[in-house]
Amino acid sequence: MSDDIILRIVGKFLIPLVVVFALYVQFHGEYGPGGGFQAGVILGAALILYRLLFGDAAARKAVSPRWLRLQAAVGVLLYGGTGVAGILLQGQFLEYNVLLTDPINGQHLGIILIELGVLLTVSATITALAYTFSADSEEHLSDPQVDASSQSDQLRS
Amino acid sequence: MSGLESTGSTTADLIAGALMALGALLVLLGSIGINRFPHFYSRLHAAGVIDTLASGVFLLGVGVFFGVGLVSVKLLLIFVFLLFTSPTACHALARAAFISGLRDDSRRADANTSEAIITKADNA
Amino acid sequence: MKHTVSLSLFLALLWWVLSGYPKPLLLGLGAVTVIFTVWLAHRLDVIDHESHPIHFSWPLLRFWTRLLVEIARSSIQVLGQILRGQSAIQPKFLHVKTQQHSALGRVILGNAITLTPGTVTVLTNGGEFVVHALSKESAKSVEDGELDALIPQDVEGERV
Amino acid sequence: MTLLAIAAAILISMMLALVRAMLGPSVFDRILAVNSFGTKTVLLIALLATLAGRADYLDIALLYALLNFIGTVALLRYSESLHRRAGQAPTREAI
Repeated sequence: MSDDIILRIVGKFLIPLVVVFALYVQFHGEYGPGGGFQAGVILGAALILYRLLFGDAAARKAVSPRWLRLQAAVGVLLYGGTGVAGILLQGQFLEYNVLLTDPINGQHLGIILIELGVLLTVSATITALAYTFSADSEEHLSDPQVDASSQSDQLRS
Repeated sequence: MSGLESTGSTTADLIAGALMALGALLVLLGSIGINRFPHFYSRLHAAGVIDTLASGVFLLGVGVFFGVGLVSVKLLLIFVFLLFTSPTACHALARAAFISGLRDDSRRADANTSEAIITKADNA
Repeated sequence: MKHTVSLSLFLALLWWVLSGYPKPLLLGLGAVTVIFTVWLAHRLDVIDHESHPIHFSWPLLRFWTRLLVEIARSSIQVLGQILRGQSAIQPKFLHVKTQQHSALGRVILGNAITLTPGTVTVLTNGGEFVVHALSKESAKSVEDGELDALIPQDVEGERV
Repeated sequence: MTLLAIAAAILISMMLALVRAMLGPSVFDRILAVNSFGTKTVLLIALLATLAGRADYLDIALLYALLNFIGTVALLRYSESLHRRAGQAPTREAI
């Protein structure tokens, strides 16, 4: 499938659009359906599409499992850290108003940080799940030579 | 025709209702085709009608309902998105079926050349 | 580099179409989005002349209008065949030679063939396509190569 | 009334797609049916947007179109890997 030019070129064109759409959903949680979780899933879907079209080796090279583990942890840390910051600034856990001198701006900052934490963790987890589930079923199947050549094509283009 | 209930009947709503009804009818016909045609490859063509003409007419109707503005651009985006993805999915489906050896009954004398092409495509 | 710039502009336009809120905060977040996406696209290596053709020409526009007309025409034809049932169709595989020399040109042609109901691109193998056609008329429209001739030959892309 | 008829027509076509998905006979027939079902879902969500008069539902329609594409590609990839593992065509076997 990865050697199919139609799928490859349309996929290349589509992936940036999907990423923009994911972040649009992320940042419009207050105005429409959306939020960090949904955005994380869409961003994860973009990476899964990339992996489906260009193969496991290329995907692991661009976004390594190590990086994904780090990203998932940083997301949780950001969420918790925002909450604890509220306590440290004489508020309650996850109280946004005290984050900045102006409560309104504090609300904005708090929401954006929390949602960013959710986005990081969810997208990393979804992608890592896809890596894990597909690893054992395809590793024995894929022809190492084909994988190597498609990877070097990636590097050259 | 009563138009769209939520806003009462203006001319635009009537046109929108008519276009959407036509689109829905085309979707229905396409689905009948999916069940009526023999063999996988013929069914692909019936599904193609739904993906292109039917969804185009339907989304045009939705666009008339919402009026000109950013929403119609969004609808156009959905349509263009379908215009890009649906033939790609359709082609990928046909390709996977062909490579796995599925043929319809009207296999032609040139089937041997097809086999040769598959072997070439597999090795590429 | 020029592809990066045009991709950024394109993505910014997409953001505006999706969002439509002229608030400074959201516009700022939009800018962050575009920068992040372009960075990720570089990392995934999906920016190039194939995925993001900046070449625009009037012939390409003429091709698209012709394609839409063709879609409507052949859809109606296929609808008629659905109503008449199995007796109205003679499905078969065809081998079609294309005059497209670039990968992008072939992708455009392949998708155009699939978009017109009645014909589906099954395989793309170099300059030769395997196409499945639903009936004799559909087969004829592909064999004529009308759409093939309408794709501008100077469409950007590596020659293969 | 019109909207009811439109909704009914789309729902019936979705059911017809499900019938095809159940009848098969090949795996590809089923994937085709699921893909077609997804396209109809996009249209149904657009219809819901007009019913509710809310344009933000269209975001969900766009998202559904996207997931439909990725889902189809994933299913094909899966059937391809089954095919390679078995060393034979998975066309007549049911998933």
